[in-house]
Amino acid sequence: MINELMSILSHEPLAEDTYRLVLHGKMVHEIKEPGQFVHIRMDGFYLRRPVSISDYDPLNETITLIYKVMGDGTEALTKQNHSLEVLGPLGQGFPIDQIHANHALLIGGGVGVPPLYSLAKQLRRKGVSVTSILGFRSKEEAFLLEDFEALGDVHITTENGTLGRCGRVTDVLSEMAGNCDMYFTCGPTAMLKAVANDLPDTPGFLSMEERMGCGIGACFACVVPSKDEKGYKRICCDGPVFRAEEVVL
Amino acid sequence: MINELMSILSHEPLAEDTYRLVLHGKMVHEIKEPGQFVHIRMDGFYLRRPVSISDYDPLNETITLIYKVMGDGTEALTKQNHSLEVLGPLGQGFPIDQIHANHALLIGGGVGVPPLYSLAKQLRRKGVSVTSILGFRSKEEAFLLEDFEALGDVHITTENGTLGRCGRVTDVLSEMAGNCDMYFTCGPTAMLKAVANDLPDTPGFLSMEERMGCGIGACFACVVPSKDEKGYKRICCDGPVFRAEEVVL
Amino acid sequence: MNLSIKLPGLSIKNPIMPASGCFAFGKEFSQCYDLSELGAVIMKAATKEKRFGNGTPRVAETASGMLNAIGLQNPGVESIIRDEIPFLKEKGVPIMANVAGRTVEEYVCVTERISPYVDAIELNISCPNVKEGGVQFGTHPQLAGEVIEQVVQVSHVPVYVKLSPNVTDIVEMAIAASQAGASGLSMINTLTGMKIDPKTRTPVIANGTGGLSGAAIKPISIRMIHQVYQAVDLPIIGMGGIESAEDVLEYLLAGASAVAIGSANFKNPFICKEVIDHLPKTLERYGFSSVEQAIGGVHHEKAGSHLLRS
Amino acid sequence: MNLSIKLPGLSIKNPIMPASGCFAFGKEFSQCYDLSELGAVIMKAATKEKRFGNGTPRVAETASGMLNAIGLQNPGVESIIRDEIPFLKEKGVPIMANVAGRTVEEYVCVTERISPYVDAIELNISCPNVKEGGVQFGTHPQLAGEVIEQVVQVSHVPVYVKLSPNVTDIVEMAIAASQAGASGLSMINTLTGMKIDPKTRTPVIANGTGGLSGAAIKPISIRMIHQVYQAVDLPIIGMGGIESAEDVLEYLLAGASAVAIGSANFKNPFICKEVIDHLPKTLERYGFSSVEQAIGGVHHEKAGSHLLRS
Ligand SMILES: Cc1cc2nc3c(=O)[nH]c(=O)nc-3n(C[C@H](O)[C@H](O)[C@H](O)COP(=O)(O)OP(=O)(O)OC[C@H]3O[C@@H](n4cnc5c(N)ncnc54)[C@H](O)[C@@H]3O)c2cc1C
Ligand SMILES: Cc1cc2nc3c(=O)[nH]c(=O)nc-3n(C[C@H](O)[C@H](O)[C@H](O)COP(=O)(O)OP(=O)(O)OC[C@H]3O[C@@H](n4cnc5c(N)ncnc54)[C@H](O)[C@@H]3O)c2cc1C
Ligand SMILES: Cc1cc2nc3c(=O)[nH]c(=O)nc-3n(C[C@H](O)[C@H](O)[C@H](O)COP(=O)(O)O)c2cc1C
Ligand SMILES: Cc1cc2nc3c(=O)[nH]c(=O)nc-3n(C[C@H](O)[C@H](O)[C@H](O)COP(=O)(O)O)c2cc1C
Ligand code: FES
Ligand code: FES
Repeated sequence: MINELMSILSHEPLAEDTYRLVLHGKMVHEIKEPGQFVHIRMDGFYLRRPVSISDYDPLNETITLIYKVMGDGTEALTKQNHSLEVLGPLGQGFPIDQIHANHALLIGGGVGVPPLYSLAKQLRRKGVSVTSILGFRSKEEAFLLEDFEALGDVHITTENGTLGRCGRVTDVLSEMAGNCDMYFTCGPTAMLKAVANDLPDTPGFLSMEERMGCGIGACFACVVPSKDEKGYKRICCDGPVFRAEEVVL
Repeated sequence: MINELMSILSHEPLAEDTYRLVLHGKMVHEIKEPGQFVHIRMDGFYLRRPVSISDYDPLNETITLIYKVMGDGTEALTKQNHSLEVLGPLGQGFPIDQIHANHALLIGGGVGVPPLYSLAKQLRRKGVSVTSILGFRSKEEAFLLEDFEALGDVHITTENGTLGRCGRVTDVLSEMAGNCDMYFTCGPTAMLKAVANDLPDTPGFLSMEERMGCGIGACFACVVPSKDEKGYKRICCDGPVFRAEEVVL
Repeated sequence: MNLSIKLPGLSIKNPIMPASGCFAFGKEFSQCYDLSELGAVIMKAATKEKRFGNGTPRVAETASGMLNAIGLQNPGVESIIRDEIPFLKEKGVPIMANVAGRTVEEYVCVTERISPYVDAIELNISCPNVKEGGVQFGTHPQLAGEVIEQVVQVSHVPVYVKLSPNVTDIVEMAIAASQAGASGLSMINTLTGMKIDPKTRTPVIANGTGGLSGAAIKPISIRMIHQVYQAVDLPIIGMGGIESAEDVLEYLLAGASAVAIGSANFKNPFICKEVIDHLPKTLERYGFSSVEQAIGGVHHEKAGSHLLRS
Repeated sequence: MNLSIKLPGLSIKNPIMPASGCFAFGKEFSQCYDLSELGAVIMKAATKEKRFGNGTPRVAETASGMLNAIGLQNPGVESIIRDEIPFLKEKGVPIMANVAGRTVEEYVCVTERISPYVDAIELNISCPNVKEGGVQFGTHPQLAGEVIEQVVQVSHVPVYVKLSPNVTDIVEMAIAASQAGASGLSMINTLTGMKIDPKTRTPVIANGTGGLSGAAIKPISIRMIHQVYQAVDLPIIGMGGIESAEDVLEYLLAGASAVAIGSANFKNPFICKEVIDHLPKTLERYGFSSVEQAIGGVHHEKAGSHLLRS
């Protein structure tokens, strides 16, 4: 974990209210696995903003983030073009080295899609087949479709039906579930819960979100109840990725 | 009085910790007289910063400010290069139209010098002779010397003796006083007081400083006791320029 | 969008007013916009005699806020009636008079004199910046009750009591005000604070302490209004750090029926008008069709619909 | 530059400590720097049994500050003694244990258990985020006195009482602590606040209210320390919004003998070390040759040397 002033290599709109941000710096060398995140500090905001690492490239020393404007902080982020103070990499991602699967199902909702991208690439590199279900509110807000298509089958849902199936990711889940022997999902907690309920017998990993203070495990802002004796997990450092059976949603 | 997003035409160091800032905008057309000031807003600072108008040019629509870094706000100001939110012009300056004098003595201390510059130019334009006493802490902090020299005699004092007379403006005041029939002074309150005491029989104008809230007369933050029945003046709107006999220093 | 609201003494076309002490008597801001755009104007505190106030510096900057210790400088109630109120009357804007004093008698006397000329009284028992009078009334429920009762008796118009946040139990103060006959509450005045200049090793403010205002205090004010709304059946004028129409909505939801904007006028002298202009769109964006509808909204909302969880 | 300071139970090489609840038990921050650089570590609150704390969200952002309602989540005193303290001991940094409870008995029991393993106790009678216990002790001088007295009796080490700023009269609370046998004071805990999300029409924090911390509250803390320093002869650990060595100096001048840095650790996990590194130069720049010399400086300074006026 380091706190680095990273330079901004590119920063461009990717979809409605959604931006892709490419950062350059040494931090990339500390990334252990896909699904980790960074904590971004900006002038005028008291708390940092957690954003998942969507992709990273140690050779070129770049980290790619994809984020959506949700409030004042992400709005202000869109105006940054020079450099950014970034703390990271943080948390436990998808344990790619320990994963043994033949066919992985990836389920992403909205800004839950980004961390799955680097996961998808690494799964493919391990020889795992990848099917993705990506849910968005509308066609305008959809992104990374071609990137995921290059890695396997992709099923799109939109809430307003402007692209793919009209509805939510869970509406197509049952049709896909049979083919896969492991799933990976990231999105709003309600979606994670629905996915986990729909796939009770498939081993799966969830990437969770919660409002954070420190981002490093010291303030207990980001806890989620867990099934172990301790009774809780900190999303920022024990997660954000958990095995589905570890946490109580 | 308008609140204008003024563009920054130039912004450069002028002396140690001292900067010249040239702003472009419509505000210049509302300036009535030299010695008025503007109130600058910057992100991250709750209060605006008052800065005197040092020079202005209606033809080119520019306003020139000269300021010294005194704390966090002026420090942050040095980093602005694009535009600035400026409220102004504010206050009552030197009543140039009503001034009838032959030989004016201008006494400026540190960042009290800037507002005297535009005054000096306008006095000369009216045919008034100008002698200036400019006091600085050191040679490195001195500025506008040649500009004032182009308009009349200039006497410099520095506290450490690195330029001109070693000492304070009041140390040369007595020698000059005889020649002038009106004086104009701007600087720390202690200096204004000393000057006014040394020139009891000469009509004079003082430009004052005080910490400000609103800058427009509504909060009563910037009062100075006065000799009239009301008992006080607001520096931001009744001043910053006062006749020496109006206020109690 | 219906922005109007009916409060005791005040039928106002929108819920936005400048806060006392941050707007003097309106003349300066009338250079910025037409004062009749405002819901009402709350004037600078009036005392019986004119007061010069504290020494300078009287203001200091803090993180997202400021300290002030003006010390109730004002020209005295007679001068306000004679020289200031006519200007505001002419503008056609409802007027609230902020009344201060050192003694119960002074509060009573000022109210007696000024109330015939205004639409409502804001009883300032909460100014932290004067040595005597003012804040002790605002921190003891019994003392508060006494002065309020007497003021209410002589006032020709409804009396709003301006509460101090510098108390252990704001609800107790609100109940005291209610029982003493107040028609409404104004919440909150400033929190007592201090800033020290390491260069001079003295407090920046000549008075030593000053009142903290601005965005920094908004969470405290929202919490207090939320508490008081549940406990007392009086309309609340909310204030503390309001800088946007979103902030106004937050106050309405917490339980305020109208709001006042104070220090933000110094940042941006056009703020009151800008907030009024933005208010209809902001209410609409969050699903409200009037100001009325938003008042106390958080108390009526059922839990469980939290965005983060949905 | 001599940064060291001697306080009851704590002989510390510099006056900087992380504040309770913002540093857990140090493990996370030991990835950032060597904990032995710190003056001391104040641990997260300990209760008798393990506590899960409040629902989430537990934090919200405010202007120059934040709200939190963690709810004293902690693994319980036995686990802290067994699993956490040894790590800090190994680092060689003085330890202060923050003790919380629902009842006098719980405070006493936790203190009895934990005090043999630490250098000082910080008695937390000021947590605004738990429904029972905690804050009522911190707002009533008599209740405070009772719990302090009993805790002091069983403690093996000096007891610092952490005061709540949510009171009318902080001096009264400080005096109560002093009379009950406290060896020092910790000032201040958070101010109770609330933030409402207009999208959901509910408080952002699941608990409703939360404690306000950060730069926003610094002027209030400085004021309270300034008041208490004059009234009570106990060393004060100052906290609230410290983000720089200048801020530390402001606290020392107001009357603190040492300081704690809380929320700023979240902005910048290296903050404690950075402030320690900057402190000598900062003291020097303002003419001090030791930490000791700056303590209470504003009380010793004669007025009249104000920068603006010179
Ligand atoms: C581990 C993790 C990874 C994330 N990855 C991404 C990503 O890759 N792309 C993306 O667009 N978003 C991601 N988010 C969500 C992102 O952090 C929020 O959208 C963002 O913080 C909102 O900030 P704001 O200032 O715009 O909103 P505001 O509502 O103004 O923020 C106010 C406060 O609430 C917090 N907050 C608000 N919404 C969330 C949220 N959903 N989760 C956590 N904190 C929140 C903010 O951080 C801030 O402290 C992630 C969140 C977490 C916890
Ligand atoms: C009418 C007027 C005209 C001025 N003209 C000039 C000028 O032409 N050039 C120049 O360099 N300076 C000028 N000043 C002084 C200038 O306003 C201060 O140096 C500046 O505000 C300091 O801000 P800061 O953030 O660097 O200091 P900080 O100490 O961080 O400021 C904290 C607060 O104190 C206020 N403050 C601090 N010092 C002063 C001061 N001397 N006067 C008023 N407020 C102060 C700031 O505005 C701010 O609100 C003028 C002041 C006034 C009142
Ligand atoms: C400079 C200044 C002067 C004030 N004078 C008064 C006053 O005379 N009477 C009063 O009741 N409140 C006074 N207040 C308090 C404000 O009316 C308001 O309650 C407080 O500032 C909180 O609102 P804000 O955060 O929007 O400023 C004053 C505030 C400031 C900043
Ligand atoms: C997330 C968080 C958790 C806290 N937990 C505790 C605690 O367990 N015990 C305690 O006495 N104070 C606790 N506090 C209060 C801090 O120790 C400190 O008094 C307060 O935050 C003011 O300092 P700051 O502005 O530097 O954060 C907590 C504060 C925060 C922000
Ligand atoms: S955000 Fe602090 S523990 Fe997770
Ligand atoms: S600064 Fe407000 S009256 Fe002068």
